[in-house]
Amino acid sequence: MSTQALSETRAEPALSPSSRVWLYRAIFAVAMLAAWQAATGPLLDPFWVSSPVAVFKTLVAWTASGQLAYHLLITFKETFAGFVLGATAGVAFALLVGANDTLHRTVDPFVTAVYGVPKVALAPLFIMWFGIGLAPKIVLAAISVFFLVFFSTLRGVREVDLKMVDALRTMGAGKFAVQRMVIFPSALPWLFTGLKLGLPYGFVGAVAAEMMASNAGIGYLTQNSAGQLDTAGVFAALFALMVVTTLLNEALGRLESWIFRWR
Amino acid sequence: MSTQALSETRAEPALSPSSRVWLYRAIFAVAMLAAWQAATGPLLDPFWVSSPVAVFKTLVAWTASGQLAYHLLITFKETFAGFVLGATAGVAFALLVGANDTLHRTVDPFVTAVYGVPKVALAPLFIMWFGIGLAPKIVLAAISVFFLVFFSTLRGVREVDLKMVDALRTMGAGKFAVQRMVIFPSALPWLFTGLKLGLPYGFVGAVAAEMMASNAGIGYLTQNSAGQLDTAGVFAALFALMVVTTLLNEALGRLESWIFRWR
Amino acid sequence: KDAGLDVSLIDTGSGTNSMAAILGGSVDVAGLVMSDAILAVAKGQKINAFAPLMSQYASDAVINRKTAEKIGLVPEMPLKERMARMKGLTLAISGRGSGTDKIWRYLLSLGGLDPEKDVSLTVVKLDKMYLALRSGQIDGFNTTAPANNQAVEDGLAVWAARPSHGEVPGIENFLYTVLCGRPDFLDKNPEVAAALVRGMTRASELIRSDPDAAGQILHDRYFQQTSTELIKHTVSDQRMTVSVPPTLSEQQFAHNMEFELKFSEAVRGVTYQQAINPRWLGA
Amino acid sequence: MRSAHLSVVPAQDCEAPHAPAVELRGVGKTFSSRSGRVDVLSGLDFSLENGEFLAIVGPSGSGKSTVLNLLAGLDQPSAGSVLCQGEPVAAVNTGIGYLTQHDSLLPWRTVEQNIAVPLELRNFDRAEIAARVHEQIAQVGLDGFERHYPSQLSGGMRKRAMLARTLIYDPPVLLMDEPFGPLDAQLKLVLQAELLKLWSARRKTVVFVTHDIVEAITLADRVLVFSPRPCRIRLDEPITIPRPREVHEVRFHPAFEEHYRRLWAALESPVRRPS
Amino acid sequence: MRSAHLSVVPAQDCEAPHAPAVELRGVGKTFSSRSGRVDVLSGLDFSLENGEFLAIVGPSGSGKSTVLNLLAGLDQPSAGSVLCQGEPVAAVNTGIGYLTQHDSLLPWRTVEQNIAVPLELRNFDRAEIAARVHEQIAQVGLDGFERHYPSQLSGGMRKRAMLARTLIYDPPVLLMDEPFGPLDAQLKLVLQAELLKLWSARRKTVVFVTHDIVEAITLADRVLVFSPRPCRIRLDEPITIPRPREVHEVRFHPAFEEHYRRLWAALESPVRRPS
Ligand SMILES: Nc1ncnc2c1ncn2[C@@H]1O[C@H](COP(=O)(O)OP(=O)(O)OP(=O)(O)O)[C@@H](O)[C@H]1O
Ligand SMILES: Nc1ncnc2c1ncn2[C@@H]1O[C@H](COP(=O)(O)OP(=O)(O)OP(=O)(O)O)[C@@H](O)[C@H]1O
Ligand SMILES: [Mg+2]
Ligand SMILES: [Mg+2]
Repeated sequence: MSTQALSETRAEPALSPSSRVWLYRAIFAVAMLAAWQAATGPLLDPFWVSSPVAVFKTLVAWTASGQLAYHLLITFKETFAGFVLGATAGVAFALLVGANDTLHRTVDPFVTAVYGVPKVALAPLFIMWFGIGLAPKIVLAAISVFFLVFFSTLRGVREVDLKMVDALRTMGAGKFAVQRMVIFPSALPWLFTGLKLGLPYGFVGAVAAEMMASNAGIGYLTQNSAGQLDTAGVFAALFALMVVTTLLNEALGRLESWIFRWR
Repeated sequence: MSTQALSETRAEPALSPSSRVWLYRAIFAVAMLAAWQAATGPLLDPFWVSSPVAVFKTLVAWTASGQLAYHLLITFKETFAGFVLGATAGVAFALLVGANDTLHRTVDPFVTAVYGVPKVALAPLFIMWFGIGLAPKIVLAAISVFFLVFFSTLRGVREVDLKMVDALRTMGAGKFAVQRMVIFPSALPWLFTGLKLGLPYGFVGAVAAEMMASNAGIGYLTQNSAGQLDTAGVFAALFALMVVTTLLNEALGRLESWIFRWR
Repeated sequence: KDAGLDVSLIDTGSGTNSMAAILGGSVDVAGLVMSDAILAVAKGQKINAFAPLMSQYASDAVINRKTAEKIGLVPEMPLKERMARMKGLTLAISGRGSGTDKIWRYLLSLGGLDPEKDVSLTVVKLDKMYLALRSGQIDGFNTTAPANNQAVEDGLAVWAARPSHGEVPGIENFLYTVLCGRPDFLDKNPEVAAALVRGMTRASELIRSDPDAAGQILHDRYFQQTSTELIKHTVSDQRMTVSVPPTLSEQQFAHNMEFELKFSEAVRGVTYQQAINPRWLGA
Repeated sequence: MRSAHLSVVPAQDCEAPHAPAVELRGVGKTFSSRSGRVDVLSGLDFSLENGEFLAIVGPSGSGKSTVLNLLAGLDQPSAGSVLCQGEPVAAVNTGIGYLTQHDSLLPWRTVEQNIAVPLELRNFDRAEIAARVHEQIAQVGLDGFERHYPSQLSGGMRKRAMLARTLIYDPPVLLMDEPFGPLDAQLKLVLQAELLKLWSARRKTVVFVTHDIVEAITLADRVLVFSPRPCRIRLDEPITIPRPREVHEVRFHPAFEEHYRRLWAALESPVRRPS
Repeated sequence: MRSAHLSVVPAQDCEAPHAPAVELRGVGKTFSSRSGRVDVLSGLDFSLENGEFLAIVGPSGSGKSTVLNLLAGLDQPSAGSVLCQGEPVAAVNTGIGYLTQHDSLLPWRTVEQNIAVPLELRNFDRAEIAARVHEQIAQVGLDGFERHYPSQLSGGMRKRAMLARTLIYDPPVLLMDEPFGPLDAQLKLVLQAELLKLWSARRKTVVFVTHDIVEAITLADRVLVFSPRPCRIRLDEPITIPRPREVHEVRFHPAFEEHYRRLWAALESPVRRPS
């Protein structure tokens, strides 16, 4: 009997854990939307919060007219370029700065200071230097990503297990080899945290830049709808953005678990 | 002779490492300011980038009139309240969500989605729900801090060494004891990364909210100066903000190394 | 804007951004508030206004309907009376020293109020003013159409002061918004400037003479989501602000300077020649 | 568990006096990984009476630690069942004390704080914790290092801290994975004597993994010899040396030679390949 | 280092033939921590000729690993000086192979990738790396586990992987900290034999820390017995058993008993306190 009890706990459940998670997610999403729809009208003024139905209609209309894909693609391109730039720079700079304690401690407060500057306040400078085309969006996305990746990776570099570094060094590894074989792999979980924190902020950066000055992109779309007090439009644009961000972050997660298959 | 060579390397250098770092920092700061001052005029139009001298003059004037302290204190209070709220919620929620794998995987994409929404686009909702007083600034600061702390801490919770968890569980530890004795301490470096990433963003959030609608605070000050095309004023306000952010992050760093004295 | 020009319209959130875009060279021409242009000139920037957009201070003040009832304000009262009743209200400006700030101060002082003590002027971004009023966070605001027209049309607010209708003494015949460009761009591309001025003139005439048609065009091209009625009303309501025929006279400029100097000494010394290039108006 | 601590009467944990303390029935364990499947255990059967001292020896990588993990409920068998006090081990087994082979001290706690963990979990009051921790630290010879963090200890000292942490809460069943491996011969004898004393006073059930055949004979009632993977029991040797035993003397007992020879032969049997 | 690998002539590393391979002069080491200062070494002197095989035994926590860390240049003495081939060890000593007491495999590399690290660092070509890694893995008996990650190995298997990684690049000086501790008796003998074969073919200088006195006598030319903290050398015992030795037979050599007794006595001397 007890044998049976045990084998039962080992038996495959009706749903695999992964599809169970998807089920829960779906339930959660539907519940949220239903609650929103129900609250719209009696509790909440649709002028402020629109309603799922209205948002859905707008999405359908935009999809049909091709607007959505057009604007989304533009924002995606800007963010992607910014993300690649910012993440690469962040990792490289973190590895560089993390390699030396004095350098690290010297540079750290300055980077923190720059990180803490609200980029909105520098909008005029951005526009003057980078114009109003794609450049300022890419730059803002890159900057947003850079700092998050930089600080996370730097922390990872500083958290490395010195015993492994010592082991490699006695085997004759130079600085560069230690970086490649020990520091980088051991900072990877931190790096990925930085990437996952950075990617959505990259989008936020690009969208914020679009809101500042542009004639295309999700930021333009929200700003445009907001200007016409079309809340459904604002939410539809944001919803599309959310979907893209989440999917991309999910993809990052997949990449990560493939890299961390040794666990 | 060789003994001497060795003892030389062990001898205290003329400057202690810490004061050396401060020296480097000072050199770096002075070099940056000098470069900026030198470039202003011949290379860069002071209308856009002002100049260290002009910024300094503005700072002196504001300090003398008490304006600077007044506005800074307001922004500081908003951010501090937001930081405490956001960080507490972030840590608590991360511990909660991290305790269960299914919960974690269910909730993760939704949190990511919300995280990726540009908060500027939600300004109308903020205004409606939280008004234009202190509340929206605190809320925006709290939200900015929350996500960074949440994701970092969550990652830390997931990275915990399961061997330690198992050891505690065989000793009879319940879920809560495991959280307190193993998971929380081992997630601390991640938590601190979240705090250090979050604090400056808390300021950014508060300042952005101040720029939207306010009568006081650093955001108001920058917005005001910008409206009068007074770049020196904008930079002076940002500079004051940078100093505060950096000092607070330095304080966080001190706190952290005190906590991590076991290393 | 129908004069056969291929222009791309770019939405930049604020005056500072537009100015940055012009001076950084990424935009050739932008509509700016004259007072910003004057301030930039005073700070040594090279920027010229070459065509008027609105020649009335087109920043009309509205206040919440309920507040108006409470303080007994009705649009039919004389302006001074209306202003005098505003005591204790929370009013939105877009920034200290901005156009909305100045006009509030000017209006309130007409009513004998001290803007620093008798009301609370709070900074709200221009595009958030309508929302702040609607959610009850402020009692009134002051901005260019259509946000204020919308508030009135929606029954949320009533007019408190209408400089655009010329009812405010001292700022009639005033350069409010103008088309600006860098002098070197204007010199190199005179035909573009001329074409823009021609288009402007035609559009202004259309707005003045047939606001409904102009409103329809605006709606179809740029504001599909907003109701046609609102736009038509707004256009016709604001039609007196456009400049027909377009002028950038020295007298108007002097008016501007006089108004600006009430608030800031920084702009003293800016001359007509520095700020304005009326070359194309005659063409 | 609390009761286990409070009653100091020997053999107090025989609530089900006729069920074996620990029993494995046809246990199999297979690890699957990218590089293929590894059959570690297959059809393993053995049982252990309450109060019995069992030693397990076997080649490196044969599955000794895996068996202890199964008993501790930290892993589940792929086949068969694991029982503890007649109950199947489904979740983590909190009725045991497990001294793992790998280091599992909490690096952010000092030696004394680490050793206090099980008592804190049982809500002992501060004074009693302090007293018992002090005593236990002295027993494993770590006095003077109470305030050191694990990273400031030598390998053997860390093992001793783990030993103290396992013994301090007096669990009825002890699983010990090479506890005295990184200790010097002298200290090993001292701690072996300590363990025997504790065991005979409290009649604990002990499963003791070691590579030291002498140690196995010295301590155990019975020694199992595991074969290389997939692991089966190659020899189940009851140790006939009478108790109480004196750790220094056991190796001079007449029966010792014979036990030693048989265990060694069982370990050696199919000549190992390396070189 | 490269040359160390290429030349297989014995005793090839005597560039300074009359300087001892390793020398400690009046070495002291004190760790300071919040909980006070710990004097680990004080006035330690010993030296080692090229090609000599030295074993160190001593109580747990006496400073054996500390001495190896000093020799490896991973730590600096508080007093005195450490010389290697006549040169003071100022930075990390890359002329040695160090098998540490703690686990230092890279968890993100498989067994074969871990073992390949020193060869990759020396820019060997892929084919040669593969061949040598394969051979070395077989030598330590890890075949079949090439693609396993360290977390999928048993404790003894991890030690063997570390051993393979240390031996594969053939460093002239070997520092080994309890390399065979977590291995079964049988495998220990096999690997001891392996080590002796390698040592006599290549005449390496070896410093070998162990708790197993038999192992020390079996392998070493000389055995140092450390005293408890602060560590001094209590006995410096040259082992007179002639070479070549057969690991199975050493314990039956007539001189063995005497060595064993003396080492044991030295270890034991002032009776240890615990209980
Ligand atoms: N997670 C895992 N994935 C794959 N194989 C594993 C895993 N854990 C253990 N093994 C394999 O199980 C076998 C037995 O491991 P175990 O730790 O039980 O050995 P052991 O008898 O304790 O050896 P040692 O004396 O060296 O500690 C080993 O061959 C090991 O490779
Ligand atoms: N970082 C440190 N801070 C304080 N004390 C330390 C530190 N590292 C080592 N020690 C102390 O140094 C002493 C010697 O440690 P070492 O690791 O050399 O011992 P060992 O002889 O190798 O012992 P074992 O046989 O147990 O491995 C120990 O008492 C230890 O507490
Ligand atoms: Mg094991
Ligand atoms: Mg040691």
